[in-house]
This record gives sequence, C-alpha cells and structure tokens, in this order.
Amino acid sequence: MSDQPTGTPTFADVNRDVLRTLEPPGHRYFAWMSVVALILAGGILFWTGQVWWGIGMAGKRVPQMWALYITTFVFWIGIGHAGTLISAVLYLFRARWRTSIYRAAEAMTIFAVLTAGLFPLIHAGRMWFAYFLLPYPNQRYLWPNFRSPLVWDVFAISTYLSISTVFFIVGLVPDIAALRDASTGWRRRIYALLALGWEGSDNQWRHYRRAYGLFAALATPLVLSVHSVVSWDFAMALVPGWHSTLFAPFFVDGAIFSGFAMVAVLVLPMRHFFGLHAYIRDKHLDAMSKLILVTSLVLTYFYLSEIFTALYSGDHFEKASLFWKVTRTYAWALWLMYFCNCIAPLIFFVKKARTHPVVIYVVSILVLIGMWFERFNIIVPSLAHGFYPYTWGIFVPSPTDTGIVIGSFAWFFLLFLGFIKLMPSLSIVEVKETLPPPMRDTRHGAHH
Amino acid sequence: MGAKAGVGALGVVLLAVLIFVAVSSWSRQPAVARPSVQPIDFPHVVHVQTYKIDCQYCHSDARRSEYAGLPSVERCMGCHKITGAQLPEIKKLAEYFARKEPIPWVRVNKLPEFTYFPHKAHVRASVKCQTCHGEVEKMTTFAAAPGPRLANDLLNLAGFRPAPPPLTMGWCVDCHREQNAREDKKAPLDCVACHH
Amino acid sequence: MAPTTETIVGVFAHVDTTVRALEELKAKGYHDLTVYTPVPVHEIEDVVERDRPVSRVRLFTLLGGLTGAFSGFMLTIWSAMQWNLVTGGKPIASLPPFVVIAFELTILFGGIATLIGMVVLGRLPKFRPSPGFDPRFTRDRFGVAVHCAPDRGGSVREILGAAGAEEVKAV
Amino acid sequence: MNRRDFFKIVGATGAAAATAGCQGAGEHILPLVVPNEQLVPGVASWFATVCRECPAGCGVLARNRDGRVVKLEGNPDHPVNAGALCIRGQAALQGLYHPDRFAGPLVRAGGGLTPATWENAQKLVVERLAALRGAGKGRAVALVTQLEQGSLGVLADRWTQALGARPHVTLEPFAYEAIRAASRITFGRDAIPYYALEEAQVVVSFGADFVETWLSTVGYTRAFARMHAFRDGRAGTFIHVEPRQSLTASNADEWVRNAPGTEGMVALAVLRLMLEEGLGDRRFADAVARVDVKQVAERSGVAEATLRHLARAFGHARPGLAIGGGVAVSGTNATETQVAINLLNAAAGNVGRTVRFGPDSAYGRVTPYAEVAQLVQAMQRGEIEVLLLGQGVNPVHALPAGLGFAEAARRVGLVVSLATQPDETTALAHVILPDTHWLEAWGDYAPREGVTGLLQPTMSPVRDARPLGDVLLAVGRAVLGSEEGKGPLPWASFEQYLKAAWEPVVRGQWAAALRQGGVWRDVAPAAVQATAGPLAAGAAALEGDAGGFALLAYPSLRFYDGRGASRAWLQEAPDTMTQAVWDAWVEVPAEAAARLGVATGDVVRVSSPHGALELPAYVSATLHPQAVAIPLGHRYAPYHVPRYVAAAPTAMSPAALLGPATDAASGGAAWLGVRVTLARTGARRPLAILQATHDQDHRELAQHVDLRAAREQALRGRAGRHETISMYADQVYPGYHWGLAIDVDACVGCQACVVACQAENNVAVTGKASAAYGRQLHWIRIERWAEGPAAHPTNTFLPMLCQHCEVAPCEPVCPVFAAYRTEEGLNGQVYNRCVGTRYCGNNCPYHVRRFNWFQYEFPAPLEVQLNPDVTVRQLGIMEKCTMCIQRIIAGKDHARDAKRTVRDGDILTACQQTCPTRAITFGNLTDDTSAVTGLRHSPRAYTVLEELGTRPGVTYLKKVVREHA
Repeated sequence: MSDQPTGTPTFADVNRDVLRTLEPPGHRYFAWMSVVALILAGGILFWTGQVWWGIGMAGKRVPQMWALYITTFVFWIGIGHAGTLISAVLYLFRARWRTSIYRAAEAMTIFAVLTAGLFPLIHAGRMWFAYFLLPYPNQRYLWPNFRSPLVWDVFAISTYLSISTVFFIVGLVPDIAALRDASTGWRRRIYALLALGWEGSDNQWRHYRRAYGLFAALATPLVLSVHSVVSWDFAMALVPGWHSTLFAPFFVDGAIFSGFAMVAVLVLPMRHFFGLHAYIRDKHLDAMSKLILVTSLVLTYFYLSEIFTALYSGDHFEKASLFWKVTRTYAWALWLMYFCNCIAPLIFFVKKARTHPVVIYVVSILVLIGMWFERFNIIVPSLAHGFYPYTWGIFVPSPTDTGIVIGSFAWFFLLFLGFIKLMPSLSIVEVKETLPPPMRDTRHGAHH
Repeated sequence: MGAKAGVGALGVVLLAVLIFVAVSSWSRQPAVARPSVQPIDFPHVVHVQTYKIDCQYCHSDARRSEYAGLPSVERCMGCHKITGAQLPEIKKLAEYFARKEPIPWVRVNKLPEFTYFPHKAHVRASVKCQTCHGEVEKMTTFAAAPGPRLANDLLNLAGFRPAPPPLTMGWCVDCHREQNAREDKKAPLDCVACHH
Repeated sequence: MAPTTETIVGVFAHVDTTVRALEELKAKGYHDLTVYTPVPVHEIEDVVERDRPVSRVRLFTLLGGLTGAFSGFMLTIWSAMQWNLVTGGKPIASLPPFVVIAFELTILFGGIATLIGMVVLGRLPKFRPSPGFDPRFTRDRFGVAVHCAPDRGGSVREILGAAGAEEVKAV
Repeated sequence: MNRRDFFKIVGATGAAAATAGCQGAGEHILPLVVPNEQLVPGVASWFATVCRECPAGCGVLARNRDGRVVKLEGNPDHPVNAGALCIRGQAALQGLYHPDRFAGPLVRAGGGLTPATWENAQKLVVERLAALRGAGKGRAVALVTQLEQGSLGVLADRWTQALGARPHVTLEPFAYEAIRAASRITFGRDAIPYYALEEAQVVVSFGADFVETWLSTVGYTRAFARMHAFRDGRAGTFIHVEPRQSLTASNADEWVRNAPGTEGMVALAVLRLMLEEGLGDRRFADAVARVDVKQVAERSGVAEATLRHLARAFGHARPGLAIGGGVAVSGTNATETQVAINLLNAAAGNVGRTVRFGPDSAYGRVTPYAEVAQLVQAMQRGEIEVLLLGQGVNPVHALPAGLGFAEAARRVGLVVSLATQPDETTALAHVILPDTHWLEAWGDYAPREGVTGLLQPTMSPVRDARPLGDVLLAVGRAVLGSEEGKGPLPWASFEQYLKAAWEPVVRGQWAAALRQGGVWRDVAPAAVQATAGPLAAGAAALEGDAGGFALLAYPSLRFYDGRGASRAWLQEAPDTMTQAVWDAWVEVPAEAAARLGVATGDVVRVSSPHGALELPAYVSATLHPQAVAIPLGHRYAPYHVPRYVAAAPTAMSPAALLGPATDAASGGAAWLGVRVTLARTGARRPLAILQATHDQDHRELAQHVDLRAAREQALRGRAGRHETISMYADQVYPGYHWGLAIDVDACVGCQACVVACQAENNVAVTGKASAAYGRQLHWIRIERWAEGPAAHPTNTFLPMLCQHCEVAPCEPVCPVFAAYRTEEGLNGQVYNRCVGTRYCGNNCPYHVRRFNWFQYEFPAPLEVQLNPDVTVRQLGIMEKCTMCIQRIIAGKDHARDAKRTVRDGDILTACQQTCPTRAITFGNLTDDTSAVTGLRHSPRAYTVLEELGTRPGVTYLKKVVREHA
C-alpha cells in the first residue's frame, strides 16, 4: 500500500500544511466540541453533587475505599507517559520517526496529567483541605508526611506536569514564531507574545538545542519515576495483590503501552482529517505498532510473574486473593483485561496489520479498555478480598463516579480538540529537520 | 551601560530588603482588637485595677473545669446590691436578676469545635490568664483578636514568619514548647491531647 | 551621530549557499555574524560553532539539580523533625522515602534552571525584532546578517551576492 | 430555686455550647442566674437510678454534663449488674432523646391526634371517670402498666381502690409464668427463684436464653462468666438444649439441638438416666418411672448417648444447675418442662445451693396472663369504658394476636395512653398524657427480694411530660373531688409520696440511699421441699398445619418485646448470630429453603391460622429442620432514608401469628404454639448483613485452645512463643503505654460494648442502605466466627476494634499525619487534619477504620446526647476507635489533681465499662503490675494477624474449648 506522497515536501510545504490545520474549523468540529462539552458539564454536575452531599455519592465502601477515581487517575497518568517517552526518550535515542507525532503526543501528556491531577481532588473526602498535602509554612507549623506515597505523588505529578509543560512550550516556541510570521491581526499579536521574540538566530538555536537535550535527559528518568511512584501508592501498601516489588516496572510498561494506544487513537484521525499522510507515514504507524506489541509482550510477562509470585510464595492471603480474582465476581474484568492487553496486540506480528489504520485503531481502543481494567483489577478486586474476611464486599459503581469518570474523558478530549485548532499539532521545525535541507548543489546530498 | 545595570540591580535588592523588613515588622505587631459590644457595659479595668478582684473570683470554674465559667448573676448581685446600684448599667444587671434571666454575654474567645482546651490544666500549671486573654486588666470593654487570619497565612506563604496570632495552634505550640524547654514542664505536644 | 556599524542581510534559499557565504565571510575576517535558520542545520552550525565554547546552559542544569536534591533532603528531614511524629514505627528521618522527594525536586529544579538558562543566554524574551530578522526565516529561507563598519558594506554585499544570496539588503 | 429550674438554665448553657459550631456575632454565652455548687459547667455529675428498659432493674449511673445526660453506665455498687449494662440499657438514652417523643398531651379529634393542654386533656379523663364513678360503674375503669411493683405500683393499687376500678394490671409479655407455676407445684412456693449460675460447675439450660433476655440478662451473663470463663480458673461447663442455635446456645460448650417443644421430655430422660447411673436422689425415681428414654430420643431427636452423657455431666456436678423457661421454648407444656427441670435440680441436690428461693425475682409479681386475658374479654364485651395504659406497655404489638387486644381496645370508650412516643397502641388511644422517661422520673424498683433501687430525675424533662404518679394523683383527686393533703390520695406529687413511703426505710438517710442507687441486703435462701408425682413425657401441642414448621418466636436481644425497636442504635447494632441490622427476617432451615428455592433476602410469606407475615428469609444451616424462627420485637418497616426517625410501625413480629393458646398449667401465653407454612413470594428484600462470611478461611483471627492445654500452659507457660523482630528500634515509652486485652473466652457476643462505644464517642447511625453497603460506623464490632460442621458449628465471638498497632500500616500512608503514633502508644487520629484520602482505610488489615461518607444527622433533640468531650465528625473524614482518649485524658487529669500517676482501674474504656463478662481490660503496659500487662503475657495471649508484624496494642486471649464435656 502506498499513501506515500509522490514528492518530498519542501520547507514551505511544511509551513503550509501545518498552518492549514489551524484554519477556522467547520460545523463538524463544533458539533464534536458541543458533544464533548455537554458530557463534561454532566461530569461537573456530578462532582458538584458529590462535594455537596459527600463522597458517599460515589459507590465506595468498606473495603473498597478506593475505586474508580484512583483507577482512572492511574489510567490517565499512564496515558501521559507515552508522550514524554516519544518526545524525550526517542529524542535521546535519535529515533527520527518521532518527529511527526511528538507534538500531539506531548500535548496528550499534558492534558492527560491535567486530567489525572483532578482525580486526587475528586477522590478526597474533604477536597477543600487538599492543600494540606502541600509543604508550605503555616501558622500551625504543620508539614505533610513525606513518608506517604501520596505526598510522593504530589511531588512526582507536579514535577511531571511542570517539566512536561516547559518541554512542550519550549518545543512550541520556534513553531509559534512561524505562526506569528504567517498570521495577521489579533492572532499575530498573541502569537508574537507567545513566541517570546524567537527569530531562529544562531545564538538562540545554540542554547535552545542544548537546553532541549537537557530537558530530554531530565524528562527520561522523571517519566520512569512518575509511574513508579504511582505504583508505590499500591506497592507500599499491605493489601494482598498490591504489596509487590514488581509494581514499578510493571506500571511503567503498562503506562507506555496504554500511552501509545492513546497516541494512535489521537493521531490516526488527525492524519485522516487533516490529510497529513505526507508526514505521518506507514513507517510511523509500523513503529508505533511494534512498540505496542513489545510493551504488550512485556506486560504479559509481568502478568505471569504476578501469578507465579502469588502461587510460589505460598502466602495464604496472596493466593486467596488471586484465586478470588480469577474466579469470582470480578473475574470477567480480569479475563477481559488479559484478552485486551495480551491477546489483541498479538495481531501486530502480522506486518500488514501494523500499518492498517483500522486494525491499529481497533487494537488501540481495546488496549485502552484493557489498561483501564488493569487498574480496576488491581484496585477493586484486590480490596474486595483482603486480609479480613469480615469486611469482604463487592463494589458497585454509582451514577456519580461513573459520570465523573466519563466526564474526565470529555475534559481530556475537549482540551485536545481545542489544542489542535490553536497550536500546530505537528512540529514545524522538527518535521523540517527530517526533510533534506534545501541544497542548490545536489552533490552535497542529504546526508542525514 | 554595565555600571547602570549594576546600580539598578542594587537598588532593586535594597528595595526588596526594605519591603521585607517593613512587612515582617508590621506582621509581628499584634492585631488591634475591636472591643466587643456586650449587653451590659462591663469594665474589667474597674474590677481588676480599682478593686483588685482576682480573676478566679468571678471565673471560678477555671480551676476545676474545662470552662472558665461566667459568674452567676447572683454573684454579680452579691456586690452590686449595694455597690453602684444606682448606675444605669448596674440597673440593667438588677433587672436581669429580677427576671431570673441569664445575661446574654457575647462570646469573644472561641476555639474551634475540634479543639479541646481545659482551663483547669492551665490554671494548675499556673499559667496567667493574661497569657492567652491579653491585658484584660486594662480593658474597658473586653476585646481580643484571636484565631487564624488570612493575612497571616499569606505572609507565611510568602516566606515571612510573623508571630502567630493568639489562640491559634502555632501560638499554643510555641508556648508549650517554651515551657517544656525552660521549666521542664510537661505541656503536652501530642496532637490528640487537644484534637480528639 | 552616524551609525558605527551597519547590518547587511543576505537571504538564502539553500543551505549550501548559506554555508558558502559564511565560510567566505569568516575567511575575510567578519566574525560579527547572525545566522537565521528555520531549523537548526548541521552544516551551518558546524561553521558558526567552530570557534565558540559549548552553551553554558548545562551549568544551569547542574546547579539547579544540585539545589533540588539538597533542598529535597533538607525539606523532608527538617520538616519531619518539627514534630517528631512516628508513623508506622519508622524512624523520624526515614531516608528511603525522602529520596523520592529529593529526586523529584532534583528534576524540577534542574528543569526550571535549564529553562532560565536558555532564556537568559538566548536573550529571550525579545520584544522588538532585531533589525536583521525577516519573517521568511521562520519558513524556508536562511539569513546571514553581517554587522560591520559602514565602510565595509560594499565588500560584504559582494561576498553575499557571490555566495548565492537571493536578496541582499542593508538594514 | 428548685432542682428542675436549675436544670433548665444549665440546659440552656449546654444548648449554647452545642450550637457553637457556627462562629459569628450572634453567639452568646449564658451564665447561671444562681450558682449551684453541686454542678460545675464542664464537669460531669453522676446520678444513680434504675434502668427500666426491661424488668431486670439494673442499677444505672447517668452522666450529666451541663444539665444533660450524655451517657449511661451500670452502677458498680448495684448487686444485679455490678457496673455492667446491656445493649438496651445503653440505648435508653435514645428513648430519652427520641425525636418522635410526644411533645405534650394529645387528644383525638376527628380521627387525628391534636395537641391539647394538660388541663384540657386531663379534664377529658376526669369527666369520664367521674361520670362512671357517679353511675357506680367504677369497674369499667382499668389501669394497665408495665411491671411496677415499687411505690408506683402501690400507688396505682391505691388509686384503683379509691376509684373502685378494676385491680391494677401489670403487663409484661414475657412473664416466665411457667417457672412460677412449676415452683408452686414442685416446691409449693409461688415465686421465681434466684439461680446461682456463678456457683454451678455444670449448667444445663433447656432453652433459657440468659445472654439475650431471660430474667436478668446482665446479672446472669455476669454470673455465667464467673462460672464459665477460664480466666477465673473455674471453667465450668455449659450445655444448652434448644432447637435453634441462639446466642446463648453459641456460648454453650455443647449445644444440643432438640425437636421444638421437647425440652420437658429431654429433661425427664436426663433425670431418669441420671438416677439409673446412681447419681442423685433416688426419691425421684418414681416420678420418671414411666419415661421411656428410647422414645424420648426418637421424638426429641437427641441421641440416647447424648442424653446419657448429659445425665452423667449433670449428675457429677457439685453443684450443677438446670434452668429453663426461655420464651422461645414456652409452649403448652412449659410448666411440665419446668417441673421436670425442678426435679432435676432437686434430685441433684441443687435446691438451696444454686436454686435459691428468697431472693425471688420481680417477674414473679407480674399480673398473670390469665387475668390479662380476662381484661381483654371484658373489653370485648364492652364492659370497660376507660382504659389507662402506662408507658412501656404496647399490647397491640407485643401480645399474641390471638388474644385479640386490638379488636377489644376498639370497643373501649376512652383509651388513655401514657406512652412517651407513638406506637401501635397509641394509634388506638383517644387521649395521650405523655409520661416522663425513667431518666427524668422519681421512683423505686426491686428487681429481686432484698434489692431495691431508687430512681431519681437525672435531668429536667426533655419534653412536656408528667410522671404517671403525678397524673394519677391529680386525676384521682379531681375525680374524688378531694383536695391536696386530704382523702385517700393526699400527696402533692409522686415525689412526695415516694419520699414519704421511703422515710421508714431510710430514716433520714435519703440522700445516701439516692447516691448509692438504692438499698440492698442479703436474703438467705429459704428452705423448700420438693414433691413430685409421676410425670409423663409430652411435647408441646402446636396448632396449625401438621406438615408445617414449628414457629420459634424468640425474644430479641436488641428490642426485648419491641420496646427497643425505635432506638436507632439498637437497629444498627447487628444481631450477633446473623449479623443483620435494621430489618426483621424469618430464619428458614437450609433444607426447607432449598426445597422452596429461597435464598437469604427472598421474601417469604409465613402463614399461621392466626395471621400471615411477609419477611425476608435468612437461610440457616443450624436451625432444626422442622422449625422456623422469627425474632420478636421488630416493629418498623425497613428504614431506607430516615436514619433515626422511625417510620410507621408495621407488623413484623411473630406475635401477629400466634393464637390464644396458653400453657395449661400456668395460664401463661404459649409463645411456642403454632405451626406455620412458608411460601415464596418472588419479591426480594436484601438483608443488611454486616459480616461477609463466618468462615475464617484459615486466617486464625479467632483462636482457641484446648481446656487441658490451657490448664497446662497456665501452670508451665507456653513454649515456642517468639517475639517479632523489626529492622527499626522499638518505640520507647517514657510515660504510659496504653493497651487493651480482650478475653475471647469471656465474650458472649451481647453487643453491649458496640452501643456503649456509640454513645460515648458520638458515633453516628447510617441506616439500612448504608449499613448493607459496608458503610456503618461502629468503632467496635462483634464478629462471629464459625468452625466445624455447618449444621453444628462452634462459634467464637471476636470483638474487633482499632488494634493500635506499634507498626501501624495506616500511619505512614497518611499524607498529612492525621494518623500517627502518640507518645502513649495509641494510634491517634486527628480529625481536623484528615483530608479523606481513605488510604489508611485500605491499608488497615483489620478494616476497622470508618469513613464519614455523608454528613450524618442527629435529629433534634438527639444532638443533646452528644458527648461534649468528643469531636463530632464532619463528612469526608476517617474515624476509628481512640481507646476512649477523652477518658484517658480525664483519668490523667484526676491523677494529676491527686499528685500521682494513673493507677490500674482509674481509666475504663466505654466498652470495658459496660461489658457484663469483663472481657475487656484496659491499662498501662509499662506498668508490670497492671492487669493488662499480666494478660498480655498470658499463655493464651495472641494478636490477630500476627504474621503481618503490625504489633497490635490490643492483645487477645484465646477461647478455651472443652474436650467433649
């Protein structure tokens, strides 16, 4: 198959094609926006009700003091990881195929973290006191407990959000300068402000390139730490099914896995609607599919290790928890997760499937479902069958928590839809970098 | 041009220091308390300064109860049947007594519900009333400005370290720590001693 | 007062011509150059960076990171000792968990310092465009601005033109 | 100023303090007008009185803070309960502050009840009575009260005589008349004796459910613990015969399941076998000569070997004790059964030793059921024109439907109710003159000979109520046209009457008697002779479909005869055996359930010849296959939204199914009298069952040790105990280290601690839906763990509360130090710091942390009961057992006043204080001489989930199980 454009685009083509995505949107765009905004409004309404009447509006109980909110929190944090991975890790590895998707992926990261960041607030019984978790001097002389994984979360996630945002904005600056120079009127004035007076001079590029590399170098350990810290929310606890040293790498891998699926879910329609086939090519799809496949295999390995550990340890509580999860009330969720995360991606062993947009799309959706359920399976069934048989119990979602979780998806997509119309969702500069630089004397050739 | 920038920078630094000093010294001033409006204009100053009445003569529960207690109307009348009986404010008192009605004093000092403060233990440790309630003996009408204030928190946030306002947790803790360090007392610092 | 320097800008469509102009200018002793490119290009960087030290941004990063690590441990240990509250039977200064905080602050401070470094060293933000800048430079054109004594203008124009500039202008 | 005015004013101070939540200019503090040296605001005062929630008459101390009673505790000086209180006694406060309490007199007008003044309401009654008296129809007036054998009873008798009314009727649905009748038959004495359980080596109970309701729950449970708990070194044996595994049966070393109604023949067979074995007095051989043991074994379903073993165990005991007469097993042959039991005791030589006449129970003075039936018949005939019903009397609900009380009451011209809150009977009343709650009233009550408790007002009345005695005096005088100080009813008030009546007894020592809570003296056992003719072994006769199930209508531990059903605390405290809250159920044997295709929660229609009930099923593996069981006393439709305020009463009690049958010999009601049929309705009404499973899944939460091993270990210590090791340094306790020890062997599962804790610590009630969904808030819970065959399990009761772990998993996960370890070894929970992440709740392996899912309400005036020393928690925060930190602080404060350190016994936690069996011990673990330290090092000591290394501050002592006794 060939969606390869006949001619390689020139620098000017890149500007034109990318700027075209920012043209005033049509009715369809606004229709989508309205739908998303409506769902979000519903979510906000449910949240208001929950704040008013209490967290009991959500389906939580003893023993599931945590349920859908933390599930979705971990899910969104995980989604964010692929963005940083693409923009930082692949940058360090000089994987040039990243360039056409990294901007969208990075935006996805920020929006995912922004979405995830809401959940600890939504989850807290007294969200109006959530600021107690921040270390700031106060007249009570009180400080947070730095031994608590939740405080680690606060630090990890706020650092992650800050660094990702800085990284994202820094990457945007030259592109906004290009926007500035291509636009007129009020847009121009806004872009001029955001571009910080970027001109592309050699001195600017010099520090920019160095700084960019350093950001990538900082973001790489950060991204690994963030999901490790999130995993320690569970691993540091005593609950059977949580208390495991396996969790950090397991979570990081799962995060990348789900993140790539989300990238595919976002990028494939963008490519379709904006006609970006020249930039997001089959080789990009192929690379993404391969990454999904690899992370899926690694994840399968972790699943097996988890089961093996529970069985081999001989620990009564772990075994009981495992057998319960596999066979009882929530078994369907577990088996669904195994199917989505371990079986479905295996189709990418077929070369054709790796570049087939529909196949990728379907598998990615399955992976997202599977990964949401992975977190669900870690949280809800593990808590359902803990140490103390007296309190074993079944969690039933309520309209409130379901509504808020759905609303969080709307919030994410609302941000993303807004982004693609306001900012270049393809990096103008980096796409140009991958093109052969214009040469009058073709003997020099494109040697990179 | 370099020199100019240097002078400018120095100026900015000096200004910052000046502002810091000004704000922090202001923030360490005790807040000015507004006198309360009471059903009977009761002057502590007269009772304490002029007649040298001990605090616990009227607030007699302080040594044995969580509450300091207010004097019963009968106790007030014990003196005021004769003393100053013709004064308009005392007449109000006599009316209350005649009606067998308690005087609706307006509360000035108030701790949050989740804070347990026993007067008894503090009296036993010979803490002076004025330590917490201010110079009551000089007050014509009782006034206090206790409790956390937003300005205080904001200053803390900005890195200043103003003295905590009275009857806030930091202020209690300061005193407890001081006592423990200085006099080998056992002022509790356990959270649940006050919050349970 | 007459201007002491003059800026002459050459607009190029190609990398190789830009490089040629730069080599020529350097050879002729023009070192006060500003090169505008839509993307960073190796060939051009090679010429421009040849006689310059590596960007000092990394120093900012290092200092920021160290500050972060230090303040992370300071904050956690110091604040834990404010009340000496025991949780879960663990020591007051429980270092292993505090490493997490220190690590996150290392990254955070390092990142912010890097940003500051980039902004400061790259002389950003800039509220007025520099005279040599042309909007085409953010699209597909390369620019070489030469800052020289007014009397050398002619020679510079010549070099730029010879190297293959689409347009040469004085600003 | 009199006492009542004083309370009013202090009450106002209290109200101001209670509403001080909203800060602002409008907040006032009110001083007393006149000081009272007896009461200091902020310092609790204690008033001794007598609990009137049931006829057991336990002594109570009411804790009055700022003019309002906030907590009840048992009176430690009282001979009946010695400081302990049962679940119903603890919950009496909710009767006092019940939101539904009548606010004043009501008069029926146009179908509804409308408020009236006392004068008008009383006038209605007076006019009617005067008219009847004028017409010479005094006999058309009837006065019915609960058991009032003290001064009030005497006054009531006097009143009825003065007015020429029918004799005063005391109505107690559970009157144990069979025991009384059998005493008459066997010993020639019309009384219910005192059973000295504490002195027996072997107790054999034929359906006597003393842990739940039998005679004097607290007293006998306490005695049982002394006889049975290994702790005291006695370790007697307890065998219980009953068709259902009741809570009492669960506490037996051996539970023998017999066919319903066969207790009498089992007792006779045991007696026969005992005599055959040469144990016991041969004089009684004639009485059992006709008893065929084989036939008994066949009909009762109790194997002959078991009968023989019972006979041996009982015969060898020095002394033993046989008891019987529980309501659930009182059928038409109840007296015969009790006679057989009397003979067992007589033959074994227990009479005068463990069966003591002399200190006879007040139950023996209840008006016989036959007389109640006569009254109802008179009502039916229209002979009664005025019927006065005292508080605590709810015959429409509590008496068997077959008696036809409701129908009869409709034929009475004027029904006057003196109830404190609405019930089924007040729905029929024409005039309501609300009585004061017993915590607001003067009075006296003698639960048994030699023990007379005094009641005094512990606070001013919460509502506009007048004591029954005052109303009788006022109405009586008005009817007679006499004046105060003259005539047969001269006293101004009941208080005056009471004091006058007591003057000869106390001789000026009134205040001392009040302070003590009454007067008591030892009563020597009276000598009695047992006589017996030949006895035949018969089973109870049951009315209804021969193929149906015998209906076991058993009295409820929580509600007694229904008096407790309006208390939300009792509704939310689980029934220990089923762990169900809020709703009623019908216990269906597993075989029958399988046959009908019903599961727990399916609504079943239970029909008898006298009525039908629709109730959710609770499938029981232990119940006798020919029986179904329904608890008596449930009254309200399943509460869904209202958390405290009661919904309208609906028929949920098996009394609605019972006929007019009586026990022929005593005339008492036959509670075991009908057979019922079951039918599936197809509807579902899931029960709110708090415990997910009774199977420990090998987790060794409730542990036990063999009696022989326990004895050996007690002598030689236990080998192989290891200390848990840690990477960290042990915590050092410079001052106190508080700890708790819970003797699982002593716990009988009575739930009193659950409600005591709730009252002490302002623990909110959540309602059925929340409780069913794991959102109840109890800080302590009593778990039932079953082991052994499903049909015949051994149950262990495990009180579970915060374990105050030294290495607490909940603490390090809290991001804000809301959970932390205090300097005194407690696991502190700082409510105002809590953000509500609920991480601690997940991480607690015991799941004892409770979360405020909503803002729980305390509808007025229930908020007056809140303990001012304990924070009322807001929505969104975590709470849990604090080991009664407020009591610890108070205890330290008192010790410091006395310039000493806290001594063992200075501080009692609320759960410990109320425990009838003293299963809970609190104390200082750094003190080597404290009781709790001793228990911590007992060979029976263990901690729950020890392998997790949490190092709990709560130590458990293993249950001691008897080798087949």
